[in-house]
Order: sequence, then C-alpha cells, then structure tokens
Amino acid sequence: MAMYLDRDDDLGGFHPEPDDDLIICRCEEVTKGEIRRAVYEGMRTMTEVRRFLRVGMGLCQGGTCGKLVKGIIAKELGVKPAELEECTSRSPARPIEMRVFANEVSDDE
Amino acid sequence: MKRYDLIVVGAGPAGLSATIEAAKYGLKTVVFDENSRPGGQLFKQVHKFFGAKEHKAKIRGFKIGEQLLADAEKAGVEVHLNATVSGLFDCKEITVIENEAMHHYKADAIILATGARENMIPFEGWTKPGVIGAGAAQTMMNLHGVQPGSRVLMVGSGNVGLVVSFQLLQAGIEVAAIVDAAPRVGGYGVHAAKVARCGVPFYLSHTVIKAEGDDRVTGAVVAEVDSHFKPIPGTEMHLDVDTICMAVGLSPMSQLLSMAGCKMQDKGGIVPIVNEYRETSIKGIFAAGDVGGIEEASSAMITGKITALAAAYELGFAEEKEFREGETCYKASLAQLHEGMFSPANKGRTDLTVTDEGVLLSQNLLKKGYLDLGEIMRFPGAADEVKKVHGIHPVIECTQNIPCNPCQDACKFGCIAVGADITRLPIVNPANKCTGCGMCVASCSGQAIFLVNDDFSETEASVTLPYEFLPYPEPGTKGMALGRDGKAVCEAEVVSCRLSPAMDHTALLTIKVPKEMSMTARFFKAVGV
Amino acid sequence: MRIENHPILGTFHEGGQMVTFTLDGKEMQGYEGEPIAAALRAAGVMTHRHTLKRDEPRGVFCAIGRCTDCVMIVDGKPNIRTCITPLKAGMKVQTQYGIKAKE
Amino acid sequence: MNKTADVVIIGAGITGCAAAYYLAKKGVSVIVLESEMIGHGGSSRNGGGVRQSARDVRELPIAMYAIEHLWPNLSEELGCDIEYHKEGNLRLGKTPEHLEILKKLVDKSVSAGLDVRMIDGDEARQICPYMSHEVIGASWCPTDGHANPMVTTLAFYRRARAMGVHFISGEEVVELQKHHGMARKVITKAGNCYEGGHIIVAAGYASRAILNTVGIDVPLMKHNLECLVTEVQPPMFWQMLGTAEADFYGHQTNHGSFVFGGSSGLDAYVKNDNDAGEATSITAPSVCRGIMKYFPDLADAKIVRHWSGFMDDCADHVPIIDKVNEVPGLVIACGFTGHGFGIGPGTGLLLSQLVLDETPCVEVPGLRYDRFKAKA
Repeated sequence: MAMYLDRDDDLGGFHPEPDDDLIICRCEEVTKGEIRRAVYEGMRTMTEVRRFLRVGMGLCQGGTCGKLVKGIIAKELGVKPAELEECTSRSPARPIEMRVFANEVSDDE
Repeated sequence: MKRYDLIVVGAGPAGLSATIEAAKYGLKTVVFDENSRPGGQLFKQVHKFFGAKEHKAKIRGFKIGEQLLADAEKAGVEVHLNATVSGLFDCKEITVIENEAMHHYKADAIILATGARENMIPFEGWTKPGVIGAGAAQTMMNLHGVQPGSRVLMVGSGNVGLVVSFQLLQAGIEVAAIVDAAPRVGGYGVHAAKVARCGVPFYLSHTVIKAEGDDRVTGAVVAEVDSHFKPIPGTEMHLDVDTICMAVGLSPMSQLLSMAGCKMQDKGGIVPIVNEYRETSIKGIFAAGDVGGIEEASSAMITGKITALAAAYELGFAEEKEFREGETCYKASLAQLHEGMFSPANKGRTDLTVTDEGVLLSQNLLKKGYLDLGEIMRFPGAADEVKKVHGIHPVIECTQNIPCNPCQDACKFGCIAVGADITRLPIVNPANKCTGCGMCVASCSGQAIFLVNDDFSETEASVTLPYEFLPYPEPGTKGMALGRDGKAVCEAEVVSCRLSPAMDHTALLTIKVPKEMSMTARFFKAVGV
Repeated sequence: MRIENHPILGTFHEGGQMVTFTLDGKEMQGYEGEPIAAALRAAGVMTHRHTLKRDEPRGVFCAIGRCTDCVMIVDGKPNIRTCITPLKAGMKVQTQYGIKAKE
Repeated sequence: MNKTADVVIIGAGITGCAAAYYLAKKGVSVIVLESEMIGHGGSSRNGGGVRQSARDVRELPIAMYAIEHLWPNLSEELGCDIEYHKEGNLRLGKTPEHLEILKKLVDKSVSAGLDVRMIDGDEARQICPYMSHEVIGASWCPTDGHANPMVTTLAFYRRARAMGVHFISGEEVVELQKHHGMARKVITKAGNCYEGGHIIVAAGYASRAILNTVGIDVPLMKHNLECLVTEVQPPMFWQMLGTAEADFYGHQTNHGSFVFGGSSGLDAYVKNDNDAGEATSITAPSVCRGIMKYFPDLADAKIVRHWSGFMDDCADHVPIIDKVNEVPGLVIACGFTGHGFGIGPGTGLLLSQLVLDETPCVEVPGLRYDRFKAKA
C-alpha cells in the first residue's frame, strides 16, 4: 500500500520562480516550472508527475533526471526526498529495437 | 532455459572479482556486460590506487582491470561482452540482449554489479553541447584518446572531480577552475593538492550558474553561494571555457534490483536493503560494488568477493570452514578501507578538526586545495625534525587519515613508517638514512612525497617531485618553480628526470632552487611552456 | 583534438585504420571501431542533434550510452547512441532534428 | 478533517475520478479513497482505446454516448489536453477465419446502431498505408479513437480536486458498514471511518473483497495484461488498431511513441500475488512479433518500457454498473475486464446520475450486479 496522502493539503498558491524555464528532464524537455505547477495541481507522487508530464519517460528512462525531479517535488511538498516513493523500474533497461526484442533465442542446454 | 549456478551482471571491479571468487569454488558462472570491453570504470582510471598491498594499492586502475581480466580468464570464467541485461524477472531469470537477439537465462544466484551513474545538477544552459559528465571526459580522453575540450570548468571537488581534473591536465587540457557549492573540498586532500600545485584555482562555496554560448559552451558563469547553496547576487564571475564538466556525485544503478522486487531504500541514491553479505531481500540476489552503495573501486572488489563467497556457501559449493575463513579475511580487508576521515561512517561530517594523531587539520587544504607552509610543518612527514635532517630526505605532505600505506613498503631503508593501522599519517624516521632512490615519491598514490636536499650546493637546494606530464623536461631546462598554490615562487633548473619501470610512469623530476625555497617549491614549469 | 601521446597511456589507435564517413553529406575521417562520437569530437563537431520540442542543440553528455543525448541518424536510423556505436567505413551520419534529418 | 460527504467513492481510477468530477459539477460533496495513488491500476496501464467497435452490446450504449457527447469536449472541459483522437479503429484480419470473427462482431454492432463495416485489405491500407499485405481485411469504425489514459485519469482528478472533491490516497478500504439498513460507513486499514449518503465501489478487483463485507459478491478474477511503448517515431497514423484475435492492439500517441498492448496466451496464469503485477519476460517479445507481422516498418522502433497490470475480469467479460437494491446507498462499478477506459467518462456520468436518481444518459440493464445465474 502506498503512503497516506491527503490531497487537500494546502501548499499555498503557485508562485513562479526565476528558474522555472530550466529543463529538468532532458529527454522529454520538461521544465522545473511544469513540474512545480503539477505538484500544486495535485500530482503528489513521482509516478503521478511522471504520468502527467512524461518526465523520466524518455529514452533514458529517468536515469538523469529522476533524482532532480524527486528533489523538486519534495521541496514543494516540504518533505525529505527519501520520503517520496520511487517510480517503478521497468524492463528493458536500455531501449531495444522491436526486431531484437522479438527475436527470442533459446539457449537450451 | 539455460541455467547457471551464478550469473553476474556487470564486469567491472566488483563483478569480475565476484566471478573469480566464484570460480574458486567451482560454480558454473557467467558474467554479462553491456560494454564492448570489460573492467567497468577501471580502464578510465589512470591514477594509482590507495589502500594496502592486498587492495592493489599503488597500481593504476586500468592495470588492475587488466589483472582482473587475466585472473578471470585463468579461472575460466565465461564473459559475455556487448551483452545488455535488459530485465531481471521472477525466479531469478534475466533477459540478455546479445547479437541482435533476446536470450533468457536463469541462475541459482545472481550478483548485480551494475555500478553507478553520475548525478547532475541543472543550471541555465546545462543542456548545451560542451556540458558533460566527468565520466564522459574520462571516457573520451582515457579510452578513446580524444580531448573533450580545450579549457574546462570542473564542477565538484570530490575525488571524481579532483582525479578527473588531474587527468585532464595530463591529457593536455587546461582546467580553468574547480568549483564546489560545499564550503570544503570533498575529496582527498592529496588529490586536491596535486591539482592545485599545477595552478588550478579552487572556488569553494561557488557553483556554476550558467553555461554561455549559442550552440556550444563558450563560457561559464560561476557565483558564490550562501549557506543554503543559493547564489549570492553580485558575486558572478565569468570563466572562458569550452567545456563544463560535472562531477557532483554518483548514484547506484539499481534499476534491475527494483525491477526484481528487491526492497530498496533512498540513501541519497536508491540502494537495496542488504545483509552483511550484500544479499538483498530476495534470497540469492546480491548487490556488489557501487550498486549497493557508492564506494571506491578497492571496496567494490572486496564486496564482489564477499557476495560470491556467500553465494558459493548458500549453494553448497563452499564448506562452512572455507566460508568462515573467507568471510573473516574479506571483512577485515573491507574494514581497513572503511577507516579514516573519509570512511562511510564519517561521510558528510564537517566537524572533524584534528587527525587521529591530534594534529590540527589544514583549513587551507579544505578551502583552497593546498596547504600553506605553516600548516605543513605541523604534520609528522614534514615536521621540524624532518627538516633538520642533513642531505636528501623525504618530505611527506600527507595530512589526512586515509587508508593507504605503499610509501612504507616502498622505502627499503626504514625511513618511512605508517604502522599496522593504515590510516595513520606516515612518519619520517630521521635516524634512518635516505638514499634518494625516490621509490617513495613514485609509489605515493597521492603524489604527496617529495625529496628535499637542503645541502644540494652552497646556495641551492634540490627538490624531487612526482611528474606525470609530457614532455619530460631535459636536465638543464630552466623554468619556474611553483608553490603549492600553483603560483611561480622562484626560478628553477631541472637537474634530472628519472623514470624506471618500477616507477610506473611517475617520473622523478629533480629541480634546484634557492635554498630557502626547498619547502616551498613543489612543481615545475619550463619557461615558455 | 586527439591526444597524440599520453604520459600514462602512451599512444592510442596504434595500427588503427582511418576510415571515411560522412556527416550531413560532408566527408570526415575517424578510426574504425572507435565510437562515432569520438570521431566527431576529434573533428570538433559538438552538436549531434536538435531537440524535438525546443529545437535546442545537444551533444555528448554521458559518453557511455546511458543518457541518450548524443543520438543521431546513422545509416538512416534515428536515435542511435553515437557514443557507443562503433564507426565503420562509409557510415552515413546525420544530425538529428527531433527524430528526423533536416529536409 | 471532514470525513463525511454526500458520496464516498472507493477507487481513484478513471471511473472513480470521472464519477467524482460529474458529481462535483452538480454540487455534490465527494470523498475519494484510494489505496495506492491516483490512477494506479488499469487506468494508467491500458492501451488508451476509445472504441465502440467490437464492444459487447450490453455496454456499447455507454461507449456510444461517451464518444458522441463527452470525449470530444473533454480536453476543453478538463482544461488539459488528454490527446483524444477520433480517427477510427481498424480491427485487422489476416486469414479467412479472422474475417469470420470480424464479420460477426460487425453484425452485432450494426444491429445495435453503430456505424461500423467490413473493408478489404486495400481499403484498410488506404486508411493506414503502413500495414503489411498480410492484412486481407478489417472492420472499420470511423468514430472510434484513442486518448492518453494516464493524462485523462489525472485530468479528471485534477479538475475534480480543484472543484472541491476530497481525495485521499494511501487509504485502503477494508470494510463497508451499514447504518439503519443503509450503506453508510467506510472503514480503512488505518482505522479511519468515512461516511457517505452513497458509496460507490469502483476499486477494480479489490471491489470484490470490499463488497463482500456487506454480503455482496461479484464474480471477478485477476487477470494480467501487458503493454509496451516505443521511442518516438515520425507521425504515421492516428487510427486505433486491433486484431481479430485480439493478440495486440495499440496506437501512435501525440508524443510520437507507439503504445501496444497484447497477449502471450499465458496471461491469465501469471502469478497475481502482488498488486501491480510484474511484467513477464515473454509477453512483450511475443507482442513485438505480432506487431511486426502487421507493421513491418516498426521493426527498428526501440522498445523503451513494458509493463503489466491486472484487469478485473468479470465472469461474462462486461462490467457491473448498478445500484444495489438490497443495500440502499451502495453503487457498484467494477469488472470492466480491460475495457473500462474508453467508457470511463460515460461510466462516471452514469454513476453520478444513478446516485442522484436522475434519468440516466443510457440504459444498461445488461450490467446489473445480480445478473449472474447458474446454468439452467
């Protein structure tokens, strides 16, 4: 079961910050401002922000930005990054061509 | 489905050590690595490693890689390269992408040794070509022989930032500065000192705030930060660089473990919860090396062995006696590396003010990357009694408790002592006569030992320093001696430049300087170079 | 720039084969088997692609096949990680705009 | 914190979030309780189809209503681009047997008033030129389409939350309690008690255990399904795709990636002892082989991720959407059997109407909770 989150928690209003235009997710080109705004609009978990904005869903699968996104969300929510749940890690660990994926070889003994 | 006793994922220091250990007990083992050559990050490490002999101290990283490979080959380990493990599934099954096909394998035990990935910090322009990871710089210059840039700003003063800065200099690249948002140098003082004396300025409590340029980096803006790491307006400073290199920490590459369902925790990086043998919450799945928590390669090699030993015991290949003996030995070896100021227990501590010996730590070293003369004299390797020795003698500028002792082994004449506790500061024994062989200078992984001869001539002293740059200066070359801060302090002339196979590419450059400069001159720059 | 002689590592590519490839139609040279990205960097090429949304330039970032920033179109296929793809003679490398070559 | 509302909804998937939105729009106070996070289950794991063709006629009216009245304006209404495309659905066949299956499906849909027809391979390729020549025919429904399921669910949530719906996640419901004969209290694992004049159970497979606590059982099974997504591809086509054998389905997203779902044939037997489901090592490769037969051009597209989820497979493979007469105040919406997303907005609206005793937008007598009878 996931961590208890009352979505009515008042974070105050969304205030723009000077570095909101900074790219955080390099693959999907999602900015810090977009991530911050999503949190104010109710996205309170890494996974929800990910699904709403596509951060960490690009070719590198959040390898570069995962920690940064977590830090931004945690800061907006006023919690420690370690308190946030991680996104699920999914196969394949690297992008793989469909024809290769489809080409299952049996290495039977 | 093809099944092994043990599958190891990652052929870096941890993975290879694990396979070699497993082979000892007769486990049918295979190791997969996505790279075209094994060794993980070892082949990018051109510096000599720290530790004691059993940790392969004073051997350069890439040579350790070669040794491990030879050992693995001798042990008959099956190594698959260009083989990407794409998934870790139920029942200890992995999928491997190899030769344009997907293979399924199972094993009774799986050791994940997938290493780490680099952390990044975002700033304006950080996506521009020319902003790279420190690992990228290493890869380009040390594996592919290509300079990543011509003038570099290094962001981060941890060991990676320091070591890579030095490697950049060795590759003929200028390092414009090292900045770190922290108020103290994060890495070993000796690594910092060898970069600082080449003239690289350190800006602590500074961070990069902008990469300038349109389609590539043409400059960087750095600024001082306050105690909350926020840039202080008005402190901005422009640096002419074409490359910004990020060395701001590493995070375990633990995705496969999460995928498998191992219980994980966030300790600044996502790591599996493991027991004393690095076994995860899923029996038979182990985490060796950085994937279980970031450490040095030396520790990774030991954790690799521990996991393989534990797997061998669990699967009935190792007898209890063998297991207990091996365990005791490896744990002791790991414990040695876990001692000292930079130990995992001391990580992040800023309250240490004195060494284990009670010597006040150098604040300059932490703030600027080098010690001032007054501070040096406090330490046992350079104290007054050392200075009073007539003729040639070592001066050891090793001022922090780090686990390392090759200097003690290097001196056959008993001039240098560290003792059984390898984190102790080396002591120079003035009673034993130094012959000036210089083996201590060449063997010090931190390049912190110098030979000083105040009696070189009537008016001159000689200073012998470790030198790992090309070209080697010819005897008679005139130039400037640089101080610990990298600034020219006096004129100097090369007396000799010695190199032997035993020194393993660390040349001993002897320069002569005015007598009073013997404790100040620490580097040499030929005039016109 | 290539490192001709390294104090620790000596020389690189000894006996290596120089081959010709093209970048956006322009002939270039590199060592066979080195990553495409290394050959490009040695030739001073920094921009590998322009991004889909903001049309911003990107180049090598991690150099070990993880970040996927250095992807280009290689022999007609987009999103090829040039930092880990070995160079072959005659390769057709193109700067990637979004996911396509410039028309 | 106020733990009482006009309506308590259990489950913050597409159904629960949409119902919350339509109720809030009518000024009703709503609490939504979710054991995991918003859209955790099938709502964010499905293939995104917004489809009428090949739907069982018992639930078809909801799909037709939603596609006519709700989906087209949803982005605007929710203030968020949910990436809705209404550019048709091709259900593909490669063999005469496939065409037989498709024909039967078409006939049924047509009799229920849907504009869907059989076309030959060439016409199918005119609509979608990337299709291989192995395709000899297809069913074609021009008003079908697709949307982004993750964003749609979150967009309903976001809008409902802004309108005052109280969402609490990480709050697992373990029991319903009656009060004076009416469904009233909702007890959670953490020991909290919420109260509502109406309780909507829209918790996927978990609905079964929850309903059991007030003596209602529904014939649901957990059944694993998998999807995969590719890297961005150049824009190719906007139709929703399926096959006669239902071995894969999918579409290209606004983002450019392709999302495909599919089956290995062994899905029903995947271990189901965890809530999210684990992707298997064999399903995605099998789906890739299927896709490549139909769309050879995608062979070089790289797979970026594959994932799985559990559907709440109902005994007759259509959902239960009904007021429970024997437990006044209780409303059930579960058993969507893997095709609840496309009708999600319609289901949400219908639930709001059932709760408020309004005239429902569609009549769906075939989805009653008490329809399951043993063989005569």
